[in-house]
Amino acid sequence: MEAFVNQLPIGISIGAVLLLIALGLTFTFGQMGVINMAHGEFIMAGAYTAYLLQDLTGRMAVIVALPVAFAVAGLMGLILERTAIRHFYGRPLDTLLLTWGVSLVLQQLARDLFGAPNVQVQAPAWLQGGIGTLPYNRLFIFVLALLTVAGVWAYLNRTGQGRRMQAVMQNRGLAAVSGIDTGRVDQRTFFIGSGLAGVAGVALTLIGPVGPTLGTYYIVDAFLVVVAGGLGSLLGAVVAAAGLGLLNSYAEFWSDASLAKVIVFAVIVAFLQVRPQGLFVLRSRALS
Amino acid sequence: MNAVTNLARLRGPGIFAVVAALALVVAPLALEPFRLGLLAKYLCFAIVALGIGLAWGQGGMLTLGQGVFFGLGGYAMGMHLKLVEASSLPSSGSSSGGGPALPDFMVWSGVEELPALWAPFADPVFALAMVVAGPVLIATVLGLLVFRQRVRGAYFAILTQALAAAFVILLVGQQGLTGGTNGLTNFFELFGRDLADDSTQRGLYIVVALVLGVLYLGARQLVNSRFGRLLVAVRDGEDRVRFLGYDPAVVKTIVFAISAGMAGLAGALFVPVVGIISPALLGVVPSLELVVAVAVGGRFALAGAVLGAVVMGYAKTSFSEQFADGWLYLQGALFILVMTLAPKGLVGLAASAREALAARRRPAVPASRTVKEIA
Amino acid sequence: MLSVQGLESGYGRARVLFGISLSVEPGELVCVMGRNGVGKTTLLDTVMGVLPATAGMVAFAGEDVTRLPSHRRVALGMAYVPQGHATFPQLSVLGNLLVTLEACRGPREALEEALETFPRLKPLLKRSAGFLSGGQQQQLAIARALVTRPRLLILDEPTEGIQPSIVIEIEEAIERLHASGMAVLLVEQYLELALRLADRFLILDAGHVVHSGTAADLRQEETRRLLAV
Amino acid sequence: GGEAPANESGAAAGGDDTIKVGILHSLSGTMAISEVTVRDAELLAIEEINKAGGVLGKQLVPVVEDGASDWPTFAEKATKLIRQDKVATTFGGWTSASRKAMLPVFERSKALLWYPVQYEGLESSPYIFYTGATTNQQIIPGLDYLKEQGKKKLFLVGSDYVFPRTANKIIKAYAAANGMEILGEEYTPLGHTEYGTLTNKVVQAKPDAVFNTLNGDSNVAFFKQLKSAGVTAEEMPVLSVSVAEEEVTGIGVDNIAGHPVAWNYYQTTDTPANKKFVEAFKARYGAAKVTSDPMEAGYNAVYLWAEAVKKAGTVEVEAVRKAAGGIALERPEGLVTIDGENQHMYKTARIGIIQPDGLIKEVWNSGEPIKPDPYLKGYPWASGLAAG
Amino acid sequence: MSPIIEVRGLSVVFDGFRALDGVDLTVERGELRFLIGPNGAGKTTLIDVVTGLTRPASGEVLLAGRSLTGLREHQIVRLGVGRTFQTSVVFEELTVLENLDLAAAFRRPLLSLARRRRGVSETVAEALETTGLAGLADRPAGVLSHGQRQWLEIGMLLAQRPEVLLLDEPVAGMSRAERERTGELLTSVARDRTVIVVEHDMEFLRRYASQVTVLHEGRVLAEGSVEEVRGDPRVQEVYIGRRKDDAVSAGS
Ligand SMILES: Nc1ncnc2c1ncn2[C@@H]1O[C@H](COP(=O)(O)OP(=O)(O)OP(=O)(O)O)[C@@H](O)[C@H]1O
Ligand SMILES: Nc1ncnc2c1ncn2[C@@H]1O[C@H](COP(=O)(O)OP(=O)(O)OP(=O)(O)O)[C@@H](O)[C@H]1O
Ligand SMILES: [Mg+2]
Ligand SMILES: [Mg+2]
Repeated sequence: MEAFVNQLPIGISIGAVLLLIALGLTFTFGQMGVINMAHGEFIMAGAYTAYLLQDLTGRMAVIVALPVAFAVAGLMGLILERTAIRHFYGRPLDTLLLTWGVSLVLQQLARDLFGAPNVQVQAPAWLQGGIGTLPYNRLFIFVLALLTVAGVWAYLNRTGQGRRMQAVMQNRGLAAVSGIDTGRVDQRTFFIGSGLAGVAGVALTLIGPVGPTLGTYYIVDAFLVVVAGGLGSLLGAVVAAAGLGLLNSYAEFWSDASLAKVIVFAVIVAFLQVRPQGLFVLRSRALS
Repeated sequence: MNAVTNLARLRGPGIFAVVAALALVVAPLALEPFRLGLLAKYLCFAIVALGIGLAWGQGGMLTLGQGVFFGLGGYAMGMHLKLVEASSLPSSGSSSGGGPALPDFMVWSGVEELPALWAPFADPVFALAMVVAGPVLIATVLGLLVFRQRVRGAYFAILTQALAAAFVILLVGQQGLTGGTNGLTNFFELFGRDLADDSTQRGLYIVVALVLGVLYLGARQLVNSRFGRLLVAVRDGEDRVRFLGYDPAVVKTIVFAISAGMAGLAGALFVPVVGIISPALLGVVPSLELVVAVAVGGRFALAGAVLGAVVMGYAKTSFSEQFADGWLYLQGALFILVMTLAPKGLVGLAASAREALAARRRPAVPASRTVKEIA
Repeated sequence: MLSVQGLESGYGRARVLFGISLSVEPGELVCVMGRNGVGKTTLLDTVMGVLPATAGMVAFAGEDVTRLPSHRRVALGMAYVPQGHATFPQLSVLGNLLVTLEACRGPREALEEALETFPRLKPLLKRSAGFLSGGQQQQLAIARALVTRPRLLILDEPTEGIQPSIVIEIEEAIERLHASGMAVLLVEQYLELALRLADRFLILDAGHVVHSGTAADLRQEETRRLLAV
Repeated sequence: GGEAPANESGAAAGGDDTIKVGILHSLSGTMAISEVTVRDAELLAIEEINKAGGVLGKQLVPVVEDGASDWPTFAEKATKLIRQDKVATTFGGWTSASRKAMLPVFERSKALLWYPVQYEGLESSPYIFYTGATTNQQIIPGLDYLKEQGKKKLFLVGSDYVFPRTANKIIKAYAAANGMEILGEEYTPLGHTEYGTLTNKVVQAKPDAVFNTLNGDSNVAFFKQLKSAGVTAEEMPVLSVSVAEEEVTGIGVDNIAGHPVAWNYYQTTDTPANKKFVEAFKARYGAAKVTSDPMEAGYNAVYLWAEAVKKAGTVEVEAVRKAAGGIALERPEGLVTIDGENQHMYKTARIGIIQPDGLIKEVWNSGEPIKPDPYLKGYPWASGLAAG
Repeated sequence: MSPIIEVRGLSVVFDGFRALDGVDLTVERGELRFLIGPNGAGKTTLIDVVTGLTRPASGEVLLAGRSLTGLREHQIVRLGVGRTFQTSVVFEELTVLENLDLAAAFRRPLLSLARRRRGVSETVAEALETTGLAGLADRPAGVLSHGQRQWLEIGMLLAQRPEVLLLDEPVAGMSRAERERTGELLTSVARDRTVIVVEHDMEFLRRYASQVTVLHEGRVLAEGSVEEVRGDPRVQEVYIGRRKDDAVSAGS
């Protein structure tokens, strides 16, 4: 019982991490249908942003870096969208391979710029310590994830920009003849989606390694969250992230980390038997 | 006009014959053993690529977990070779001896008795059967589960990727059973022939090339058949296909299983050629690399898949010999360029170049004369 | 209002339109007719910038718009209802209308007006457009175009799949809009409807304008024959 | 990379005035981080030897290949070095898996490999020289140290692969023989970065010390998350055997300072040879660079081979093997002697504590070089480990 | 002998909205039945249920006395029920001929599909002829115009040779001449098979329909001959409507 209670905050905080890294995908994958394998490298870019800012801001880097990393990663996403991805709309599987190529290049670039070994981002002193099995830095990530979700939700559902984004995703041609500047919307979507990856990257410096391969550790999990949650569904992503987080933590507690990963995969396959399109499906009557 | 079409029709088999002659006769004579071994390795990958071309290019199933099936085939073969080696050699140095012969890694992993899973692999027939049957079985089960529930497109891709990740973790975790990260290595003989021998290696190469050729012809036949059209239809409109009276899940599962079987076979050939099978070969990255190779070659043509695998394999070897540090840049850049500038890959590029040439030539020559010239 | 000169376009290397010229004066309703596959949709798509013109010119309100992207043309006052019930399937009916309204920064009243034209959409406002019936989607599609309060309304077979009583309503709505001074470019297969509405018409065949004239001409046997072939 | 413009055949065996040697490490992929530094050290040694007149009057020409963190590639490149480049010997490898992949290639071609990293033992190939520590020169001394410190309850944490699993078997046998208790044994997949649950398990078990065989990036996540769970080095030291100077910066000195590590060499090791080595290394590659145990072992390998060649008077493999036994050199880590029987080195074990400046300070050593014992035949409590 | 199609008490509910509400419908063999009704009345939904695309909340559909409940789409097709879609869907990368050929081939055993197609089967040739697409046989279906696609769909349906044909607004977007061709085609098909057509074109209805069922808000509002139905004031009210000037009624 005690173990059960102790694992609960850990599971939720793993969920928060998953959610944070998957949120950006709600835009790029959920809205644009782009499977961005370079998402992990945008996360990495966010982490390195925090690392570089350290020289200016010292231990406050993690806070200051949040908006900066958003801008940096967002800008990278924007460039990627303009130079390559815009030729690929409507061909999600191709974007997967294209962006994988990009991710390889970005990793090598990071290696050349910052060196292969990991670097260190110092956490603010007030994030040391914690309550019970829940360290403050995990609490911080949890709160950050909540705030980001709220922001994303409001943006998608309460603003004209969000609505235009959905319109472009659903019917590009019609959007254009409805007066929507589809190019602008694409750019914005990509900027935000990638920017969110940057934010996640900053948060990850608190708990994980900061190095050129940082992104590769999270990318598969991030996509699993989106798949389990249902494409483009924010609520789905939240529930799936929490579910996977808890599943991960309890499976690891009662077996071991290797087996936990296998169990998670098996559960997802089983789950898709019941809910093939994920938890929350956006349906329509049209035949695909 | 007739002459033109006849010639065009001849071109396919013609190219095939030339390539076959090059691969089967010229290469074994011209290449030194080390290079021939490399070529054999690329051809193994080409077999996997052929399966990917079938499943993805024709069937729209982007499978990012082909390494799993490659691995199943490879391990089946590796287990057999290991057992042969263990029983033929008096266990060297380390082991205390006595009892049934154990593969070396089991000895240092503290396994005392041959696991039940291993025992039947001592039989070469069983091992060879499992090379194909294992992957096909798993692909069929997974395919039916997943396709019947209409999981497709990106979902399927991500799922297979996760499968590859989970499979590797499982393999690594069962060290006593699988050799862990090290995998299986240190093989001495294949069906009684010394693996280190150059002539064995040359024979292996010929076998690989023949298998690839036969599978290629088979796959082509499939693609050009009604089933191939059906497959394209499933790719482009799975839901509509149901209303034509076909079950898309069955169609997809069949093709997925075929591609898995090919990967398994390739894995089995790979083991004696390269001399090792390890989880590093089966994970997310190697699986993706093969898909990339298919895309580079041209996924919509089976020949493209094969070409892509060989070209990328060769590029990897030679680039990494020249400038190791830059290989990732090169691979990434090459890939971005191909995807943006030539989404149909090298084969597509060649086709459109030919078309462009023809288009430029056409206005200059009156139609009636073209026919005569060729005839 | 709209002036098209020597317009050519097509798909890849297959040319579909061969030097089409037409004009729509302010307040005029021009009807384009022709058999299946002659290039009517291609013509409208090219006028709206969905397809690029390979030759020729499109001018709207005295401005050369040949190279403008679609959304800029909308901003100038052109609205388009594409063929075949196009909507944003996962947005609600209201969302479909709102997104267009916001994109062209129109006043809220424009939305109310559009709903007045199609009162049957009112109870459906919250439903996802993708779940609507074919006819409901088509009504939504037209309403969506009206929200922009266009100066030129371009419609591709707007009555396709719509129940007779609403066809009448649509016809009356087009008539009203026309009467209020809106220019309309209409593709329509129903001869009777075209007859009642059009000031002028043109008949396409194989990417060429083969006939054009006033509504009165349309009643002539010869033109009828052209359409029947 | 550098294939020398030498003619194809038989340059290595002499004939002209150069000798080709192979260098085979991962220059790309996940292992590049570690292996590149070893390559650098080996190249430095070659340069130094060349400057001093070479070997047998011939200059050494390195042929560098990339193993790409991929085991079959190691086998492939090893084949290339031997068959195509005809190198006299090869220095290379880091992971056990890469060594296992190369082993049959070298054994069958009767060519030489010098392997520079501490490893799990239970191996002794006649065509490999092992210049890193085997288990009785690193793990057992580590345990001796913990025992001396009065640590009785241990928790074992490792990455899921051969070295940690073998190491932990030895640790368990040692613990059983020495009245120590193992409270838990956990493995995580390579590259794992989520240590919330594991930290929780460790904290709940309340061990006296943790024996850490995690690899690479996992160490970063583990130490960060351990730190934020409030674990301090005073109350629960974590003894690592795969964390060297290179890794400390990435983990963050904050997170790891005060924890012990077990190696045979530190940048701070106080020998005249080391002063020279560190200076030369920094001069060659930059003052910010640190030196570490595997680098030093790679550096040594080149010198030890050169010495054996000098003694044999030829680069011919069997002659070199025969000549190698008993060679003893003063190296940065102290006196290193080649054990002719199992081709491992006599090495001094050293325990260090990570300092706030990121360097490691030695706090304990074995006093004299320990005889290598890859099968732990000299340890009665370990009998049955090797045999299974 | 039981009627070929029998729908009993069929209800469909979407998120609380009743798209069909207790529909009963009986169609005899050899009938050409028209299904009309306002937009959103549930006509397409009814076809969706019969063909297995939508699961009903209650009620059932019988095909020649056999319940179709729980069968998957392709199984129902194999029992002899074919349909077209309101928005035509064809396989854009396959040629017109291949589209038709696939539609015709589903009864062959799976293994025989692995052989290459040789020549053009009679069924397919006939379908090509009937739909007037013979000239486009080797073009990919993706290049077809709206109306041409509509024809291809009809052709694929014919090539399937089903017992029961369900057509959802087959003549929408067709020119007058083509409507006539379609009408005659359907009449001839209905001689030995059963055809159910959803249509809004009253002119078309008047010329080719005998039996008409009117759906309204998910229920059957009226059933009978064209004249009866057109005369029904309720039908006029909800469906046909009247012009302001009252001079001409729609579609005539
Ligand atoms: N995407 C495309 N690619 C190639 N050719 C096309 C494409 N779309 C249409 N076509 C061809 O262009 C011609 C004109 O098509 P268009 O859609 O403009 O016809 P339409 O007059 O609108 O016909 P309908 O009345 O059936 O809607 C047709 O012959 C068609 O085959
Ligand atoms: N999945 C769904 N979710 C919610 N409502 C739905 C769904 N599918 C259909 N509807 C609603 O059910 C009603 C019936 O739709 P249906 O498509 O059957 O009408 P129809 O008679 O074919 O109309 P039309 O002639 O316009 O095509 C419509 O009001 C539609 O909005
Ligand atoms: Mg059209
Ligand atoms: Mg309908």
